[in-house]
Amino acid sequence: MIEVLYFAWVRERIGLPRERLDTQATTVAELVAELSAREERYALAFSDLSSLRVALDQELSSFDAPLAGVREVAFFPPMTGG
Amino acid sequence: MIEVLYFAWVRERIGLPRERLDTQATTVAELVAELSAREERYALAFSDLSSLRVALDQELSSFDAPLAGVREVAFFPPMTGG
Amino acid sequence: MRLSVQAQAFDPGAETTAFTKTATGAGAVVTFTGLVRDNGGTLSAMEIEHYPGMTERAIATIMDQAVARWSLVDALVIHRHGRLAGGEPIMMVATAAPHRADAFAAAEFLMDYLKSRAPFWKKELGPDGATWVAAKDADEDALSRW
Amino acid sequence: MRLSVQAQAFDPGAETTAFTKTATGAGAVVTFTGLVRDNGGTLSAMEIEHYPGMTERAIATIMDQAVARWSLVDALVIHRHGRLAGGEPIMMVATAAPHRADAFAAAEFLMDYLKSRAPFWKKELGPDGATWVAAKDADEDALSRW
Repeated sequence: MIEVLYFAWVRERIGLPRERLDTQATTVAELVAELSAREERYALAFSDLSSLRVALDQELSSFDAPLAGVREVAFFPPMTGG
Repeated sequence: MIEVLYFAWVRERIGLPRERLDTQATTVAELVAELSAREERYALAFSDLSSLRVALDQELSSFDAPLAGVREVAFFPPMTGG
Repeated sequence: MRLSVQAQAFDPGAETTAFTKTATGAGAVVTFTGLVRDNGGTLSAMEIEHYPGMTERAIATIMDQAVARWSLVDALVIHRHGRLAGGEPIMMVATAAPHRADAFAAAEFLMDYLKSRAPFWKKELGPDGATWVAAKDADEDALSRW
Repeated sequence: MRLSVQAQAFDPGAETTAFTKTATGAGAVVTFTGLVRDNGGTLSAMEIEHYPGMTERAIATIMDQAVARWSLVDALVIHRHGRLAGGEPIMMVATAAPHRADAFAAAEFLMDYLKSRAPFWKKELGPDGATWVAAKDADEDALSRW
């Protein structure tokens, strides 16, 4: 089981802030493909990966990173703090 | 008549903060030479011009600047504000 | 070193006073305050979303780097989340160092990293509705100078 | 724009609050505060001499340049003269601009010019007597970046 979090417009497009998933995906990219295949709103949110960022267990990571041992995956647009 | 002001260690070496002078000097350098010839304390204060700055009517200037029309000359070390 | 991610408003002046008083040995204190901009007279509101947990971790990491690299006497980061009115302080950074060049460089470094590496997202609430603020290439590029 | 050359102590925090409140349209406020450094636990005092008249003129000129070059919404310079105790604020600079890069650049520019172009001279009063602070080549060199 993995916890998946969505922020900002990714959260709005998918329509929920977080969910628990049972997945066989071994990388972030596989997880994205699995989610996109599930429903249109996911496909829409993940349609342009260059405008997305991913964090694994609260550390910025990349889409080809492995998911082994990861408990929390978060998807969000580039940050705009400060 | 010209008003001559001294600041920081220039003031301390010469022993006064300001004086009014009647001078025939046409440039700052001539004024410095005139003062230095007057007394040892002036010669000491003006012994190294590279460690001195001069302002004419409250604007930073150079030692070869003309004195025509100038009412106030100030001598001081490099500034250390801020 | 103090770090606060909070919903409540804060007073940059009061924070500056407190920070300066305890910065023993410092000769230079630099502060930066980010404000909700008043766009041409129409004060816009702002909604800031963040990623609780990761936000604090990311900022603490950035602060540790700044303190070590510029030998800071002290550093402070305050960042709000939730709804903010026009003109309100969004966040502030303060740095204290023996010399001014270090205090300035560390404050700019903290700002550049907070902009692009701390998980906050701003939504502007204007007269025409709500818009997520887009990240600027310039902000990402700013990181390359450090 | 406000400029004050004064003997009285001031509170950088209170000044920051007042400055920030009136900086309408600004998205970024940067402040710099210079403090009498506490050298390894022995708080030293300081005596600051200045050239009345020229000081105000020189600072006003520098401020006009900063406001024009970085489109500042507002700028503030406060500089003390006379006797200061260890840990006390010597001076402060504040800049307000729509964007952070301008506010930072203008504050650094003001500091660099104040250091080397405003007629102030610092004398440190330590346990071994009084010493005029020597100008640093680095401070003069800093001007070349603008």
